[in-house]
Amino acid sequence: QAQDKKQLAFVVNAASDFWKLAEAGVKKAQGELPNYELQFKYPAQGTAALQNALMDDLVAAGTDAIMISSVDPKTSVDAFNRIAAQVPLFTTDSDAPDSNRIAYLGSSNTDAGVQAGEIAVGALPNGGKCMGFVGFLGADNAKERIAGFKKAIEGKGIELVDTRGDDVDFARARSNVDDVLAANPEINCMVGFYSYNPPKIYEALQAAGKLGAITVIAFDEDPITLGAVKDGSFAGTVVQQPFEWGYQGMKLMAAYMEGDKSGVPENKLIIVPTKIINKGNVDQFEADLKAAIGK
Amino acid sequence: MLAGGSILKMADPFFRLADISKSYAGLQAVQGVNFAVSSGEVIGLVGENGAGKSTLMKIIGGVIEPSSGTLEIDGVQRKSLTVLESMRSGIAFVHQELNLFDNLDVASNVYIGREPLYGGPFRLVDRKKLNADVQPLLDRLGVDFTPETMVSDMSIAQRQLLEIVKALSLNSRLVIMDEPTSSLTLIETDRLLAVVAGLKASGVSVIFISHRLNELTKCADRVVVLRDGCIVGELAKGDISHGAMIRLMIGRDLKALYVPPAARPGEDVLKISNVRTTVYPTQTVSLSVRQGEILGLAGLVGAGRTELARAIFGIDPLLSGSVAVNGKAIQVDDPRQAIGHGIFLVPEDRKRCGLLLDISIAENIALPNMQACASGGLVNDVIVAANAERQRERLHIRAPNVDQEGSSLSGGNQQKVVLAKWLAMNPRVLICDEPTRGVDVGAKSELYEMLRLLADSGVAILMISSDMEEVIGVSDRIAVMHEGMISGFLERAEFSEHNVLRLAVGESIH
Amino acid sequence: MFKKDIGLLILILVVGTVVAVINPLFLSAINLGNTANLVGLFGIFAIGQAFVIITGGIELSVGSIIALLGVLFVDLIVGHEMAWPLALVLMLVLGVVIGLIHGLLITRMHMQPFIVTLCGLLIYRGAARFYTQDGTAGFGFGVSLPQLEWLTTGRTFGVPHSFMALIVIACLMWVVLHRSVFGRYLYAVGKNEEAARYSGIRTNRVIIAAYVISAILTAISAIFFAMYTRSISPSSHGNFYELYAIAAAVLGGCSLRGGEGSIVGVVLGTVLLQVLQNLVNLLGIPSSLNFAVMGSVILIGVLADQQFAEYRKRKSEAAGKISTA
Amino acid sequence: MFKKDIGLLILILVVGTVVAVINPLFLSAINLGNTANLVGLFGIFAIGQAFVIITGGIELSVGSIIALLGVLFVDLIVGHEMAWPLALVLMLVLGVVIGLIHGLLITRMHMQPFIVTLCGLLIYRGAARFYTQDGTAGFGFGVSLPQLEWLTTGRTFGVPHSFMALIVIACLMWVVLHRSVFGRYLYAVGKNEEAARYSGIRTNRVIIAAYVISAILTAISAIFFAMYTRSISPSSHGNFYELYAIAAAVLGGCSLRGGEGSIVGVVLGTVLLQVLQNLVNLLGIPSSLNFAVMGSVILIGVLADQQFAEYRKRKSEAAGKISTA
Ligand SMILES: Nc1ncnc2c1ncn2[C@@H]1O[C@H](COP(=O)(O)OP(=O)(O)OP(=O)(O)O)[C@@H](O)[C@H]1O
Ligand SMILES: Nc1ncnc2c1ncn2[C@@H]1O[C@H](COP(=O)(O)OP(=O)(O)OP(=O)(O)O)[C@@H](O)[C@H]1O
Ligand SMILES: [Mg+2]
Ligand SMILES: [Mg+2]
Repeated sequence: QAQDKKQLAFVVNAASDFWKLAEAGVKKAQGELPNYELQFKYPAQGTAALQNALMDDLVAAGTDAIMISSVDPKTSVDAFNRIAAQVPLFTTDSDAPDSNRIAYLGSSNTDAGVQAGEIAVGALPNGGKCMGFVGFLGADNAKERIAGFKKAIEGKGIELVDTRGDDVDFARARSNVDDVLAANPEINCMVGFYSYNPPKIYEALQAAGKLGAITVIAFDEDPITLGAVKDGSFAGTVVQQPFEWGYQGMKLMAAYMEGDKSGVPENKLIIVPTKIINKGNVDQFEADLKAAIGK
Repeated sequence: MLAGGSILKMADPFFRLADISKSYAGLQAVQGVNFAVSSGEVIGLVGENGAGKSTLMKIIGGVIEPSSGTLEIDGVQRKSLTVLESMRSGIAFVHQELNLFDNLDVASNVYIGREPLYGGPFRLVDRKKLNADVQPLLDRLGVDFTPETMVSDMSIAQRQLLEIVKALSLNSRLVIMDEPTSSLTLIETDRLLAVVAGLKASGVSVIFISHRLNELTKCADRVVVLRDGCIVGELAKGDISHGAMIRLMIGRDLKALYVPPAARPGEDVLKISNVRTTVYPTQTVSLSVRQGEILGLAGLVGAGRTELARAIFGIDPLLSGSVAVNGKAIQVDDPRQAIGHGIFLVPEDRKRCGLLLDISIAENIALPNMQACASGGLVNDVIVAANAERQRERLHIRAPNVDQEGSSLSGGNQQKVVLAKWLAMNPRVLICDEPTRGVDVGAKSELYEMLRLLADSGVAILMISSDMEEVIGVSDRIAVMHEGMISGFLERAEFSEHNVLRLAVGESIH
Repeated sequence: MFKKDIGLLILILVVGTVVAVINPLFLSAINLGNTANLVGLFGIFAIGQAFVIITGGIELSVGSIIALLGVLFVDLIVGHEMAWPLALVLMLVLGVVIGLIHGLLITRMHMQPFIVTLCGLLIYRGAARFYTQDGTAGFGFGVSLPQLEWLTTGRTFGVPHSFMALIVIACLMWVVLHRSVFGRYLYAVGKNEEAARYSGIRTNRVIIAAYVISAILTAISAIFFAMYTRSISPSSHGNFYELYAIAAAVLGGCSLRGGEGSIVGVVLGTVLLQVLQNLVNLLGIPSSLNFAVMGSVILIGVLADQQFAEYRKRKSEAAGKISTA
Repeated sequence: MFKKDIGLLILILVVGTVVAVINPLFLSAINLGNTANLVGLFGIFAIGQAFVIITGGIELSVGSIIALLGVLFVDLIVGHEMAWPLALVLMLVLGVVIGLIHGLLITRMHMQPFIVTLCGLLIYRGAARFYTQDGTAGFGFGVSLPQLEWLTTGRTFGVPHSFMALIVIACLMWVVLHRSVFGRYLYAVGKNEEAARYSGIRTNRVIIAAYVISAILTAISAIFFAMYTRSISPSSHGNFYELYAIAAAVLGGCSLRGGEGSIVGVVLGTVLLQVLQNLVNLLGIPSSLNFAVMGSVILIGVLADQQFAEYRKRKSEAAGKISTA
């Protein structure tokens, strides 16, 4: 009987808490779309090959439309086109503008990077030296965020000295921060580009007794990050709205399946803006978040 | 009769060793050996365990390099040989320790390194020709396996025969046989001796190493005796006798090889009733061994003796039947339990089961009894070494010290180490499977003495042996097995080669 | 050997049937084609791994070689505009060189295979990441190499060419392993290197040859993978593939102690792993359970095979018992 | 054994000196403390791995066990508000159970260790991911367990407690392996299981015990890791740690064929791996080269050690010859 309903799939790039919010959005959409079966798919590992194989399997299993957060959109164009030839394909989180995808729904990583840079400029009026921390140095979202950040701090006396990668190994993420604290005493600012980086920075600083002594700029809304913003240990964080991606994305796909193509704008980009969260608006944000997940 | 090689008027030697020596760290295994081989002669090579026989042969076979000296083949002098050069010069080698690939079949093992090929660039093996080439060799030795038999399914005796087949297949000028008969029974041995005679007749030379001296009296044209790495003498055909060989080997006469029992045997200690094992699931075996008695267990290769011993010791499962010690039925699912009841086994394949080749003699001896060398679960190495030292002296194990690794010992000395680990623990029942396989006469007499002393002190001994002389000489009573069942018991008065053989092939003696 | 292969085949058929009953799409041409393609990609280097394992060695650098050669291949064609046949030959030559280095370090320098290839795993991965500065190497949009694409990712009568390549390679390697002199030597060396030397086999050459064969097959795989993914993120491309390869070989009857294994077994091992991967996606099992399902099926399958073999043995023994009575 | 350890120590000292000369901060108390902490975390389960390797086995599920137990531990404390000592004991019990299962499957069911623990790797990882629905398990902001934190991530006189734990465990395990009856049995079983059995050693029990010890030590590690990262993403936590453990053991002189290895060696192997990891960050080497540096140093180090050992041997043989003449 499962086959009677139309099946929509949301495929993400890796398993992380960040996507829990999108999943919550998809759940909410499911409540409003009784004629659809919505799936939320994590790949076994975050590689393009596995993602593409997963999409092939989904299509083979009868999925009717897919929304994907690609690990590597730029060079997965052919794979996307192969899928897009069979079912409507949407991208989220990171875009592949050259492919035959119907539309992109998500935030702009470059804009998010710029917003992070603005936090730094505000918090470091006398300039400073920053160290970045990220999962995959080569990934597009990392590169765009870093580029945006650099653009915003240019000429403001602030420098991004280096960025350290950890391959999403939390122990390495932590020891990278420890090592920088030991080896680079000149650093007075740290940027955590992936959602789990800021909590690791927080814990390392806490262990070293340097909370507050170093300016930290964060991305995303890990509970520890929000807590640190609240108590002033972090200068601020740039958040995306994955809940909206999941919710709006599913509604968009369902509408599209029913022939309503008005949701897709001319430029095929649906940007859900990112927000700066600082001490001033963190409580409000947290309350909204809780309401959205329904906890 | 000492030295001076020109006793025999033979064809000119084609192979000669000049002043060959080999030393291992701190040990002179072979020392200044001069040795020549002419075509068509059978040379017996004897010496105590560790005298250097295998080492010398390995030098000829190209397995090890001599420390000094030269080898001369057909007038060409060399410092050393490689295995391939040795083979190409027409030398075939039956190694003392088996060197077979048990993941391959018989035919592949025989022709490994020289497979017959289909023409063409791919070097594909011509399996039909391979099997066809091997079959006549198997027939010649009258063995009970086929070219397709997997080596992993073969018993140790069968494997030894396979090694011989391998050497025969080389069509060489010189065949070296390093203790080829150590696990063969009389029938296979006779067949082998016939093959040796055939080789000799066709102009092939044979170097034959054995600790069963009467084989040499039967087949050798001359006997070369090694002691401590040196040639200490040579016996011409007419002079070859037990006494002469022993005198040269150990430098003195041996008192009687076999020691008579001091007391009459007592009650049954080990009693097995209606036991069935996995190799012969259709046959049952019942026998008992009395206190102070040595019960010899004879039979042909594959008669099921090893299997029986393994089952009693808890290695293999008993399909049915019972084992009792001192009248009490016991459960043996594991060697540990057997040991707990005082049943010890000296296994047939010492290299695989008897000892750990790369740990020290001392630890090997201590292994089954480690608790006794420990306090509070911690091992006291001083006690381990002291116990081992005591056993080394008692059994005259030839090793500089007990820290030596098992692999550096000669075969006979390894056997003594296996025995030593049980003697350190006071056995009630001792099962010895081919206890003197590869052991020299001197050591043999010591081992026999040891077994007799043990028996006299009340131990019940079950001695499995394929050496006819030994079975008749040592046993108080003989049981003979044939295809998985006991075909008869012999009391001392009935002991004779003839009787044992009749029972072994399944005939009755009456 | 043969019996083991049968057991594996039965396991694959059982799993396949169960999946097909639950979701008939499993047997659709498109799904079978996709699975066959992946079997081809993974099978080629798994066969290489088997050669090494039969000698008693291990090759841990498979995944890293696939990443490094993939990156180089793509970059030579896209960045340096090299003709693809030349780039392909160059990759195979590089494969030979890598295999030679591993073989020589292991035989001449007497290093443990585990250490040598673990260092390979680290070094090649590092080299690949450094070469692209941790970026992604890929054929951009619109880059088209029709012949190469047809050759590697094309299909004929619906059969992916990668799968055909596997079949051809498997047949070739079957002859080499099971029918040629070299194959014999391989088994002999794996079982007992010393005895092999006593038999006049040049064991070092045999071992080196095994590593070279493995590296060449891995290089071929690397090109197929590069063309399949079309983009290579050097930090993750090919991660864990050595485990896949070893698992396929061991499932297929290779023993890590050397001297055992068959080509048919390795191919079946690869098929099983891919079918398991496929069924998770096809049955809509939460992808978090992906690994757990795979592990459980392998465990139960091997266990059942083992128990069945023992049951057969006991039964034949019991038959012996009855004939006594 | 002893000589091997010395070689490794020299390698560590050489690498350490070079790094310290280039960047003196290497020897700063804070950096040494950080490195010691990581040595502690990784060393504990590496010792467990060594026990298994000495019996001739292998334990591939280390990383997954660390992920699964970590997730459970955090969730029991945070989600189910269990007292941490109880949760800790529960994890150790779970470790024992896992080790028992592995040991029993290997000895009673006669399965290959590689297969059993590979399935473990897959199943435990899957279980961890399923348990959290692929989410992250973590101590939220402000959650504080002062005693547990002091115990696991605290420092005394600048020495991290994880390192102290390693020292205590290493001493204990040194006695077990090198001085106890059980240790002798372990080596005997690893060298020749059959001969050990003929000597009355209950080989099955010894092997099971090795897997249980390994799993308990891994469970202890898992708790230290959970407290160190404070949040666990079950899909990536502990990935590749089995390779680390095996590499540390093999570097430290264990042979994968069994029967060889020492505790001191394994600890030194862990130290080397962590120093290599540390030097990349400290010397500002691009992190993409991380792996390559690690691989190269290990390769060169082992090679040098080997060549030096052979040189010594040749020299002593030459001396022997002269004394003969
Ligand atoms: N690899 C080795 N390292 C050290 N010593 C060795 C080695 N191989 C043999 N030896 C020693 O060399 C001597 C000669 O050994 P060899 O094996 O030649 O004796 P053998 O005469 O064949 O004895 P057996 O009759 O027991 O077979 C022995 O003392 C032995 O311990
Ligand atoms: N036909 C056969 N097929 C396979 N293996 C056999 C066969 N016959 C005998 N064996 C082997 O021989 C053993 C049974 O004979 P066993 O070794 O117990 O006899 P034995 O009297 O001790 O003779 P041996 O002198 O060979 O030790 C089995 O363990 C088995 O490995
Ligand atoms: Mg000898
Ligand atoms: Mg026997």
